[in-house]
Amino acid sequence: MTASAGWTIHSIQPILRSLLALALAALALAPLLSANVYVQTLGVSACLFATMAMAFNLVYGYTGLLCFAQVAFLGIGGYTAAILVTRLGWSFWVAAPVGGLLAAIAGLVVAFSSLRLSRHSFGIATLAAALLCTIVARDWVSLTRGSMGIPGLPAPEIHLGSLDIVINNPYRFYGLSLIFAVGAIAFLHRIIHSRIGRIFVSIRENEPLAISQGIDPLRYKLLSVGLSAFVTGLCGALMVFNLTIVDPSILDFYYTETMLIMVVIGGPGHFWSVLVSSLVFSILPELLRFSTDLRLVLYGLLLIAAMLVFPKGIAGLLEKRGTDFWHKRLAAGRGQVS
Amino acid sequence: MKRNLRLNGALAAAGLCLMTAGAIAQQSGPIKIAATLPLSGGAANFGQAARNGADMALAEVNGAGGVLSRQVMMDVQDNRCNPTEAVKVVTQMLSDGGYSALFDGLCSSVVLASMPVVDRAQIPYMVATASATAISEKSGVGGSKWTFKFNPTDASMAAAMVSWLTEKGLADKIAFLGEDTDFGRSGGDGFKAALKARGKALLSEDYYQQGTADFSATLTKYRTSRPGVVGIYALASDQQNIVNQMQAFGVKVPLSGRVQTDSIAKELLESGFLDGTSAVQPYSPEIDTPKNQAFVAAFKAKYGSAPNSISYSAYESMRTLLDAIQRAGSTEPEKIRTALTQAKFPTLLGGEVSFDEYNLAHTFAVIFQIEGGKAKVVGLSKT
Amino acid sequence: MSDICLSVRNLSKHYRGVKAVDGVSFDVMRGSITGLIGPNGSGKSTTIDCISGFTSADCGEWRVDGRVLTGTSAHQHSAAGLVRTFQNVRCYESMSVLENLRMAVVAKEGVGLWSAFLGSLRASAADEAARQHGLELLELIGLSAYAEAPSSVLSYGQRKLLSIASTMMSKPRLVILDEPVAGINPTMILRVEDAIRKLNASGVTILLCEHNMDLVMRLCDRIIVLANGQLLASGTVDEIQADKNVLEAYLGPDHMRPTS
Amino acid sequence: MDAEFALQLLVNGLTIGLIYALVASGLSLVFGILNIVNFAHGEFYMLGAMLAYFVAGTLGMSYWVTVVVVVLAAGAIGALLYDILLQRFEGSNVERGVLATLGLSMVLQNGAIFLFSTTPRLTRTEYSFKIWEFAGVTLPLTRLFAAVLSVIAFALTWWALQATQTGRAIRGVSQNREAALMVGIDPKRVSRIAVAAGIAFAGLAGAALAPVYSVHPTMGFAFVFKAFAIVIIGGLGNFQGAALAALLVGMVESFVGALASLVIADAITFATMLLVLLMRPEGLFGRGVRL
Repeated sequence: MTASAGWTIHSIQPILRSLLALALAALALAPLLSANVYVQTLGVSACLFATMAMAFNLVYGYTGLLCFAQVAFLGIGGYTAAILVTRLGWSFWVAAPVGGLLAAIAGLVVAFSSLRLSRHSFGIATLAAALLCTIVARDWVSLTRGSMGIPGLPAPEIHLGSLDIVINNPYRFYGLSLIFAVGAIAFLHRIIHSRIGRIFVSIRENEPLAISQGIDPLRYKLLSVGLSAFVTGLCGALMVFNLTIVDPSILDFYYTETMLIMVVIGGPGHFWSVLVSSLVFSILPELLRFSTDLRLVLYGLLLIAAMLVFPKGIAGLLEKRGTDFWHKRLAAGRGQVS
Repeated sequence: MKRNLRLNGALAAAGLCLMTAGAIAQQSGPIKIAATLPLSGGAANFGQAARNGADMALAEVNGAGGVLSRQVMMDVQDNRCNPTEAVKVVTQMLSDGGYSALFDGLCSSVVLASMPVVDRAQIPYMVATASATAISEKSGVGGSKWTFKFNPTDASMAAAMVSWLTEKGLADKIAFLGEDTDFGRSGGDGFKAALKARGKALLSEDYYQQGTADFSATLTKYRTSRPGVVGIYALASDQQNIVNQMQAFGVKVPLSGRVQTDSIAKELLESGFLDGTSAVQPYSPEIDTPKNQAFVAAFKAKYGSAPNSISYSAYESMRTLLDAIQRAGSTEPEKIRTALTQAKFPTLLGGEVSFDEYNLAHTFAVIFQIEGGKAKVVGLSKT
Repeated sequence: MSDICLSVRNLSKHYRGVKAVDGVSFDVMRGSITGLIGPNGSGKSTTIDCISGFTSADCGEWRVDGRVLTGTSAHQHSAAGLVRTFQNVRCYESMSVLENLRMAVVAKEGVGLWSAFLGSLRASAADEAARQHGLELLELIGLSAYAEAPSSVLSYGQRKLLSIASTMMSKPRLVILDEPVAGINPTMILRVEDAIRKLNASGVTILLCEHNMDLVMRLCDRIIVLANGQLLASGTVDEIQADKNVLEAYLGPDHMRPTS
Repeated sequence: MDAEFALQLLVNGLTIGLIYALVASGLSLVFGILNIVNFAHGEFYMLGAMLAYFVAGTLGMSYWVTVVVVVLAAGAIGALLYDILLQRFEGSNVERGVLATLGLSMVLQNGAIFLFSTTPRLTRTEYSFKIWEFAGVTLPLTRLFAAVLSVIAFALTWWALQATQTGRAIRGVSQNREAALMVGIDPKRVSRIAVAAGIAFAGLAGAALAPVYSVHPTMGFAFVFKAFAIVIIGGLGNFQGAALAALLVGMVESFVGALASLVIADAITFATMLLVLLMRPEGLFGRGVRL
């Protein structure tokens, strides 16, 4: 009994899961087998977005905290890694985790300052934190070079004995992103399905009950934000080294909106459906390639529709069918129930 | 999921097909040029201006029989002024193959992020309108041999402006007000550097977030500090706001810098409030050469308004690029690149476009001044 | 150790000048089922919110098995063995019934990041033990058929049963039941009553805050009566039934009318 | 710093603050009554300004007619917004309301960009380019009017909340919905009025500012973030608190903007908000004057 969708599609679930896993594996391999650079670039972006969406899912979907600072974590990770590599000459492999750590620390500070309050304040405070980061990125010119950004980030290199790999083309970067995404998502999967993950859900579902069972909600909320920020910060580091430039547009609110759509439509608090929806939303708009303004209008409409009709996303709809199934099954076999 | 898989396979297959198709198309069919511009988001109106200029150049060349007796087509993709988006679309277009060159990007960060992609794809890249100095520093002998930058750098424009202001004895009390972007920041740095070379300094230096509504604080400051000139680096929208609020607060100080005289409200311009204001732009529709006047007339006929400097840069750089393809005698990237390094293309304003060892063209800085409610060209210098 | 499980001394809580609880002191004997009754607004809810840590008291001291809990936060009360249920019954709707029971002991297992990764073997042993315990409890309260069902399919009364079973999971010292039979039908009341007896039989002390007088009189060893935020009386069921103050102030002229 | 300079900064800060107050208190009104943070509030401010641009600029109506038309239209839109969307999120969890209004904001903002492009427009009225001067302080007439309109709107609302049946009902519902229901108040009707008033405030701000600032589709985006900060500093759902905080932020912007830089003023606003959250979560002005 692990995934919350576990009982949903009860009997055929293992088959569905393995089919899904197969399809995902095939999808992940496609850019490696394809000679097309665009497919590889799209693959990099899909990997990073899927990871970001899953990290956001951890904090919003599982723990119930609507955190608008994800984009700030992305930026902090990206900027920290870029600055450490270009100014201090650190290796990318050290700079990136430090970027993730700094993002996590920032996340803890923001979360600590606002979590003692209502959930409204948390949303607004995280939003303000993201705006503050934009101001810092733009105006602390001596540190971030302001709007000019830090261009010319060097390609990460691997030296292992006789093995020398410079990750300087989309093919190799896709390899790196894929390894990272699989690792990070597996990490998140492990967290979500551990007792910690269950505690996150218990806090989201019923905080007083969780407290009455001895759970310290603040501690676990902070843990959730911190983990999510760490993973998102790593995504940021990878993202800017893939682009070879970091500038304040990494803090574009547009990323927040995209992450939101991926999680909300997929079903907050569900694992596989959000993974699938993050892939769909990072690949489909590219294939359809219609105006970004209209894309955002459509996302907005989708958000409103989702909130009106299926606030728990696609997975929520499936889950409802599962609940109906139980209702029927119990009605058939009951007699003693009031 | 299965469908996605198939889609992806199809994509890959399509990519392969296009590559082969591209190889064949190189002998015949239209010459294709890839372009990215911001067509949505905050900079969309500038993207459109650039697109108009480039389209105009293409229409003229195609009307005269095309290049190498083939028609030229430009595919424009939206980059939203965001480097992530830009890298995706540029990579897509270049990997589809069949393109002979990449054109512009408008925003400097977009161009800087696109340069490595271009170097990998080994295809000539004509940067028409992005202005950051870093682009040419990283081109030619500075790194990317495929990137060519047409319009002057922010630094050189600022230098031209300061040089003119010094001549007129106006350079002693300059207050700088710029938007908080690479455009505004490098303008400010350019002003500071040019003043420093003359042993002078700025009176004050302020930056504001793009889209700031209220400038009363800064303007009130000017009422006290009384600058002789306010150098502004602002986009049309913010500039309009600044100028209107200057009038409203009675701050009557001549402006300078990258003032877009065409976007100042007519009443204000004619009231004489801005008399004494000077501006530097890479271009002016006022410049009285026969070629330029013909261009302005044709542009007005096509789009209903006079070309701005963005449209001009796009137009002229596209003409330069097409000329290079013609001279290369082939759409082979290396040949086009060589032809570009040897370019000597006559410009609308007189003189020729040629690229230096940093692949930077040294075009013109046009100095305007507003007198009697009208903007006039008072200086033209090579950058 | 004495026979007192919970001792409350001089508990006070004011809301904007209104004295919700005003200097209340009482003891709950170990192993007993003690009733906490009083008319609406007498301060029952505030009292249990304070002593379970969900509301901060203005002053007073309370201990469970001699351990002072005053000033500690709610989750620490639970860790110290004082567990409560809620009047508006609560469960984790997205989890199965069995998982709901599982959650009751998760916090006690010491959940660190490392244990999530390194302690997988130990965890699965703990999981299996908890699962067995949970299944036994479901058997006990007659919800075995629902073990794998999402708890959202449970009826209101069944959820009340589940919340009592949850408190049994963690083997607490003291359970505070907040109106466990409010709003459920008579058949279900009997089942809840049965569950409470089983909970008590497993060695848990119970403080029962309840309006249903029949149930209180049937179940409780001792009764504490609050009125207007103050302690009105406390004693055995017989003593309380005979107490004139209680009869007048609380039960009114129609002596011993069951309410719901 | 001489006195004239300081006085001018004070007057500037006051006018900016009053304008912020209009937007922020509209946000506060909607929050107080529905417990929904309206992320689309800034877009209604933008729509108000756009409408003013068309009424005054394209149709050539006078300033005052424009203001009345826009306020009425915004009020009607507010009532519709409540009936069509917001009432479905009353009492549901916080995040649903936030995400639905965020969706609405995305639709309105990007829809406006698509329809009108991002080109900024300047609304010309008969008062444009006119100045009022006293004691060495210069105040553009359009700004003065915006400030005066804000004060009038505030005074009216204050009076309505205190003295009218509906106003008392609004306060009743925002304090205790169930209790209000028991004393025979129809919470739906009251909520509709409150939301209409909140959106009318945003519309009024848009109309009053269209001649002052340039009008473009993303103008609401920047503005509403500041309004959020103001509402937090003032205390969520605290009507007067929002107004006081708005004046405070206006002053900070005016003085810090002139003496240091505009960007630092922005940073101070957001940092203050985070500090207030840390130190005084109920807002600077406490719970005493809650709506």
